[in-house]
Amino acid sequence: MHEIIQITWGAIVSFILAFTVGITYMGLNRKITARIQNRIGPPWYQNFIDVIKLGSKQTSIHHGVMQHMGPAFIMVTSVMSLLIIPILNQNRFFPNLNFHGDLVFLLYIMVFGPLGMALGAGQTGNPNSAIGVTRGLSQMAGFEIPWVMALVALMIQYKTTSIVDLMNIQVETGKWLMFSSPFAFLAALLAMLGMFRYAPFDIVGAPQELASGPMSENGGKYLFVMMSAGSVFAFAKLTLYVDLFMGGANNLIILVVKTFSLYLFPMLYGIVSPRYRTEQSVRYFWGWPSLFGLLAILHAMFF
Amino acid sequence: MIYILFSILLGGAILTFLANKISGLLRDTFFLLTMLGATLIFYTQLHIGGLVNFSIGSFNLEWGVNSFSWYFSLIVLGLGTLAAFYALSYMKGKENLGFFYFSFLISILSMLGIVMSHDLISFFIFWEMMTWSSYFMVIYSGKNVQKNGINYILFSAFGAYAMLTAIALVYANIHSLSIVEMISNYGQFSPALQTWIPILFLMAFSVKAAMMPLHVWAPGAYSDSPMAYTSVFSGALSKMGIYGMILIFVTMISHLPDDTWFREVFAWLGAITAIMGTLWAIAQDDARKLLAYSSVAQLGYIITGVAIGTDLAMLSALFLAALHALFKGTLFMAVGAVERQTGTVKFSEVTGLIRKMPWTFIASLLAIIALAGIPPLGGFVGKWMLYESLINSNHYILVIAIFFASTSAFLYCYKFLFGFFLGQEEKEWAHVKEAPALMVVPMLLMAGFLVILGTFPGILLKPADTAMQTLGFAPTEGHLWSMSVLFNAWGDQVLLRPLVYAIAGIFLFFLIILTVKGWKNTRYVTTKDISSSGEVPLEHENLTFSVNFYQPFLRAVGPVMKHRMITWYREFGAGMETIFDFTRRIYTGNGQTYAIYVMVFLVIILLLQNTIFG
Amino acid sequence: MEKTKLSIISQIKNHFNDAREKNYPYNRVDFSVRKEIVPQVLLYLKDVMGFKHLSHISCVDWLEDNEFELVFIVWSPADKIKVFVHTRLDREHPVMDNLDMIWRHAHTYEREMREMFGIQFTGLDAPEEFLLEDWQGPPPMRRDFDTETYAAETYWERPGREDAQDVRETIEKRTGEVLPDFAKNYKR
Amino acid sequence: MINDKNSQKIVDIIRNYARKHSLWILAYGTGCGAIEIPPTMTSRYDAERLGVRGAATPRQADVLLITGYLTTKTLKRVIRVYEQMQDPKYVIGFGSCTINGGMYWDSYNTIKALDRYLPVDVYINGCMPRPESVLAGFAKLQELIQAGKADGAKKYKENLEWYRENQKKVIPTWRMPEYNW
Repeated sequence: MHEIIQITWGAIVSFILAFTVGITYMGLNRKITARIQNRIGPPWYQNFIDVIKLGSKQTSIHHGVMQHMGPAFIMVTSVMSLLIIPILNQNRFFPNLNFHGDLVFLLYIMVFGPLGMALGAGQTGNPNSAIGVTRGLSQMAGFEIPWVMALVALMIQYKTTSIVDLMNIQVETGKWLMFSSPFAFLAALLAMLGMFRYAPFDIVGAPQELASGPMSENGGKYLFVMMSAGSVFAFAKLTLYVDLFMGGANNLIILVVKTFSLYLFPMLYGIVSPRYRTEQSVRYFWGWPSLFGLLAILHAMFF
Repeated sequence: MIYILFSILLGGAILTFLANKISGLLRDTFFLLTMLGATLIFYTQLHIGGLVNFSIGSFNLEWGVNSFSWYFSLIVLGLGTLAAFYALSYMKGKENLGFFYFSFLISILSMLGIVMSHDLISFFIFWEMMTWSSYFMVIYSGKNVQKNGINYILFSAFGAYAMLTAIALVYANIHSLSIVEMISNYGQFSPALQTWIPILFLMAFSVKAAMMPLHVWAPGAYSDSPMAYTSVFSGALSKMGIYGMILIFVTMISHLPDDTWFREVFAWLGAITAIMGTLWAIAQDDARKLLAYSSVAQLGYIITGVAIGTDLAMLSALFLAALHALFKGTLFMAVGAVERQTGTVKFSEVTGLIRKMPWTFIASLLAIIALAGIPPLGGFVGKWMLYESLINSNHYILVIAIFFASTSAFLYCYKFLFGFFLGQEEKEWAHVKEAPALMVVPMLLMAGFLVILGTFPGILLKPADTAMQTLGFAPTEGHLWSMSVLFNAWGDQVLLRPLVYAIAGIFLFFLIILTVKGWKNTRYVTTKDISSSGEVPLEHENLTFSVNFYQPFLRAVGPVMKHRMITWYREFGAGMETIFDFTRRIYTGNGQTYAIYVMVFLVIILLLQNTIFG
Repeated sequence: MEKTKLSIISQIKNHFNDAREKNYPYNRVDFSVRKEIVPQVLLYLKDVMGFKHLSHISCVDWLEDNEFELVFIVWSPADKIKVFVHTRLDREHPVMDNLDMIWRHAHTYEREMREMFGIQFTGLDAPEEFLLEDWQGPPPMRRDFDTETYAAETYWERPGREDAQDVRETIEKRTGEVLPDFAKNYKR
Repeated sequence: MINDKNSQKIVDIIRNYARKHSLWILAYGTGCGAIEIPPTMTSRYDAERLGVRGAATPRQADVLLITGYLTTKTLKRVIRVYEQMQDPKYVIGFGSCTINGGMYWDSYNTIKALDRYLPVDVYINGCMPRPESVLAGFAKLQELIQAGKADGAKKYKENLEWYRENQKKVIPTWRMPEYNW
C-alpha cells in the first residue's frame, strides 16, 4: 500500500514537472522559431495560455466512443513512459516502475497511445485523419528501425535490457554512452527527428495538406488533453535520451539543461527544413540512420 | 481413454454426416455433442503419460499423451470447441453441411491424433487425414477453389512425400517405426542421414507452418475456406507444423555436431517469413487475405523462436503458438461475422460498422492489440520473451528483423480495424445488425482470455513449461512461474501486475476526466458532420479513405515486394511443362520411330558394353 | 503566317460556302457561320486543319438584335494560329448543338453558358448546377437582367449612417477650393 | 467552493485572460482579403506575438476570419464552418465587402451585410484593410473578450430563428445538419 501511494505520488509530481517543462519547451520552440524568422514571436509561456484556453472551451463534440477515448489512450503512453523512465539517477526523484527488460516494454507502450488515438481519429470519418494516421504509422515503421538498432546495440554492449542498469553503468564508469557507443547515439539522434515529428518529418499533422491530420476533428477538451499528453511525452522522450546516452542527471537543473540541449536538435533541424513526402521520410530512416545503427551493432559486437 | 476420445470423434463425425439426411437440428446436436464430449473427456479423463498400443499386421501402433502433446491438444480442442459453436451459426443456411461438419470433426480428430501418436505410421496417417480434411474445407466454398485447392494439395503432397521418404529411411535403418526409438537411435545414423532425416521432416512441417519458400498455398487456402473453419485452420492446424518442428529441433537437431547453421538458417527463414508476410498483409484489400498473410508472418516469429531453441525462446514460441490460435481465431471469426452480416470482406466496400457491430469490434480490437504485441494484453508477453531470448542468444540482426516485422504489423492491424469498423457510417450499411450471440460469444471469450493472459500469463506459461520439461529442457526459472511474474533472459523478475494496473489506472483516470469535464456540453455528432472545408457530404457520398491505404509505404518498400515466390513457382512449373512437352515428343505414334529407338538403344548398349558391364 | 492564314480562309470558304471571314492582324482569323454547320466547321478545323485545341467558348448578348452570339476559339499548336468561329442564335429560343463529343472540355463551357445565359445545348449530360448553386432568378449574364434591382430585392442593404456626407461637397467646404469635375470629361 | 462567487470571478479572469491571448484563427480566405493575412502573420507584422495563430480546422479554431465578399454559395460554407466551431467563438468581418457589400454592392449573388447572417464581433474597415488595421481589429477583439462583451455566439444561439430566416432567404435549398449545440 505504501509503495502504491509513493508511486502514485511520484507519478503526479513527475507529471506536473513534465507538463511544465514540456509545455515550456514547446513555447520556447515557438519563440526561437520566431526569432530565427526575424519576428518577435509569442512569449515563452504562450503554450500555457493555449492549453488553458483549450481547457476552458465550453463545448466539444465527438464522433463516437473511440474518439472520446482517444486522448485517454495517448495519455497512458505519456504517463506510463514517465513511470518507466527514471527521471534522475538512482531514482533520486521518485521511485518508478522500473524492471529488468523495461526498454522493450517502453518500445511497445510508446505505440499504445498513438494507435489508440489513431482509432479515435479513424472514427471521426474525416479522410484527413485517416491519411494522417497511415502516414504516421508508415513513418513509425521507418524511424523505429534505427531507434531499435541503437537500443539493441546498447543492450548487447552492456548485456542488459534495463534503463536503470544502463544509467548505473554510466555513473560507475563516469563515461557517457554517447561517447562509448557513438554510432548508437547517432542513430538514435536521427531517429529522434522522426519521433518529434518536426519538419521535415511533420507529414502527419501537415496543416497545409491534411488540416492537422489525426487531430483535425478534435477540439476543446480533447485537444487539451492531447496537447498536454504531447508535451509530457516530449519531455519523457528527452529524459529517456538523457538517461541512455548522456549519463542521466543528478538534479533537476542538470536534467533541464541536458534535455533542452537535446531538444534544440530536432527543433533547429526543423526550422530550416521543408517537408518530406511519406516515402522519402520512410526511406530516409532506412538510409544513413539505419547504417549508423548497423555500425553501432557491429561496434557493440566486436569492441 | 484415447480410444474413447478418438472413437467419439470418429463416430460423431459419421453420425453427424448421416444425421444431415434426417434433420438439421439432429445434425447440429450431434456435432456439438461430439465436440463437447471430446473436450470433456480430454480434460477430465485423459492422464498425462498414459500409453496405449496395439498392432496392425507387423506394425506396432502406439498412442499416448504427454505434457507436450497435451499443450497442443489444448490449443486444438479449445479453439475447436469455440469454433464449433461459431460454426453452428455461421454455416446456417449453407449447402452440404453434413460434409462440412464431418470434415471439421475429422480434422480435429486428426490433429489430436498427430499430437498423440507415438509411432511414425499413425503419425503419417493422421497427417494425411488432416491434409485431406482441410483440403475438403478449402474446396468447400469460395471463388478461386481450383487454384487455391491445387496449390494447397500440391504443397501438402510435396511435404507428405518428404515425410514418407524420411519415414522409409528411418525404417530401413532401425526396423522400427516408434518415434521414441527413432530418437534414441538417432545418434547411430550415418552423418548424411543425420542431416537428411531432419531436413525431410522439416520440409513436411514447414509446409503446414507456411514457412517462407513453402508458404505459397497459405493465403489462398486460408481465405477460401469458410471462416468458421479458417480460425481452426490458421489457429490450430498450422500449429501442427510447429509441433513437428519443435520435436525435430529438440530431439534431432540439437544432437547434430554443427547445429548452429541449421538453427541460423531456420531462424532467418522465420524472420524473412515474418517480414514478407507482414509486407504482403499490408498490401491486401481483402480482409481474409490480410489475415492469411498475417498468419504466415506470425508463424514466422514462432519458427524463429523454435529455431533459436534456448529455454526462453522455446517458451515464447509455445506461448505465441497458443496466443496466435487465440487472436487469429478471434480475428477470422470477426471477419466471418462481418462477411455474414454485410456480404463482403473488402475494406474498400464496407465502412463504419462500429456502432452496428460493437461486440465484434471489441473482440477484434482486443485481438488486434494482442497481435500487435502491445501491453497490457497477452501478445506483449510473448513478444517480450522472444526479444529477450534473441538478445541473450546473440542474434542481434535477427532482433532488428523481427522488430521491423512487428512494427510494420501495426500498419495492417490498423487497416483491419479501420477498414471494417471505423470511418464514415454509410447509409448502405445502415441495416447491418450485430452478429448472432452464438458467433459473438466465442469471439468475446477468446478476447477476454487474451486480456487475462496479459496480466496472468502463467496460466499458459505453466503448462508450456511442463511441456518443455517433457522435451528435456531443464526446468528454467520455470518452477518459479507464478501467475503474473515473468523472468527475463538474465533471470530477473518482472512483475506484470503493477504495469497492468498502472495502465488501467491512468487510462480510467483520464477517461473519467474527459467524460466528466463539460459533460453537458459534449455532444455526439454523426460522421457526416466533419470539417471538410464547410462542405456537407451527402448521404451517398462516402469520404472514407480506404483505397490505396498504405501506398506511400508500399512505394518505399516496393523493391522488396517486386519478387513473388508464386511467380517463381509458376515459372518453375512452366519450365517443367516445357521439358515434359519435349519429352512427350518421343512418342511420335509411328511404329517405325519406335523401332529406331530400340535399334539405337541396342547399339548404345553394345557400344558401351565394356564400359558399363565390364 | 499570312500565307497560312490565307490558305486557311480559302480552304474553309471552299468547304463551307456561306462562311464569312475576317482577317485580323497577327495570328487571328474570324469566321461567321450559320449555327447548323458550326459542328462541321469545328470538326473540319480539328481533324483536317490541325486546330486541336478548343481555347474557349464565349457568348455575347446582342440585346438590340435580339440574338446571342457564340464564339468558339480554337488554336492550332502547329501553325500558332487561332480561329474564332462566330455564330448567332435566336434570343428567344437559344438552342445549340452540344460539342462535347468533339472536345470533352467543351462540356464545362457549355454548362457555364447554360447557367449564365440560358442557352440550351441539346444533349448536354449534366443535370446538376455548375456555378450558381440554388439560383432561382433569370440567367444573370443576360443584359436584360437588372442586377442592381435584383440585389436590392434579395440582399439586405445597410442603410448607411445618418450623418453620411457627400465627399465632394465636404472636401470643398473644408478646403475652400473647387474640385475639378473629372466625370464631366468622361463619355460613356 | 467552486460555486463561490469570488472563486468564480478568479476563474473567469483566468479564462478570459487565456481566451484573450490565445486566438486561433480560421482564416476563411474569400475575396482579396486573404492576401493580407500572410503579411499579418509573418515577420513584418507578426501577429503571433499577440497570441494569434492559424488553426487548421474549425474544430480547433476560436476566431472565424472572413476576409472579403461572400457569395451566397460561400456563405453556405461559412455558416457550416461557423456552426462547427466550438464555444466560445468569435467572428471578424474583414474589409468593407462584409460591412456593406463594398464594390460588390450591386452584385447578383453577393451578400451585403455579414451580420445579418452571422454574429460579427468585430468589423475591420477598409478595402482592403492594411495589416495594421487587422492588428487593431485583433486588439479590439481582445479588448472585448477581456471585458466579456464578445458574446456573438451567445447572441447567435438566442436569436437563432432570426438568423436562420435571413440565411434561408438567400440559401433556398437548405440542406444542412441542424444547429444543436
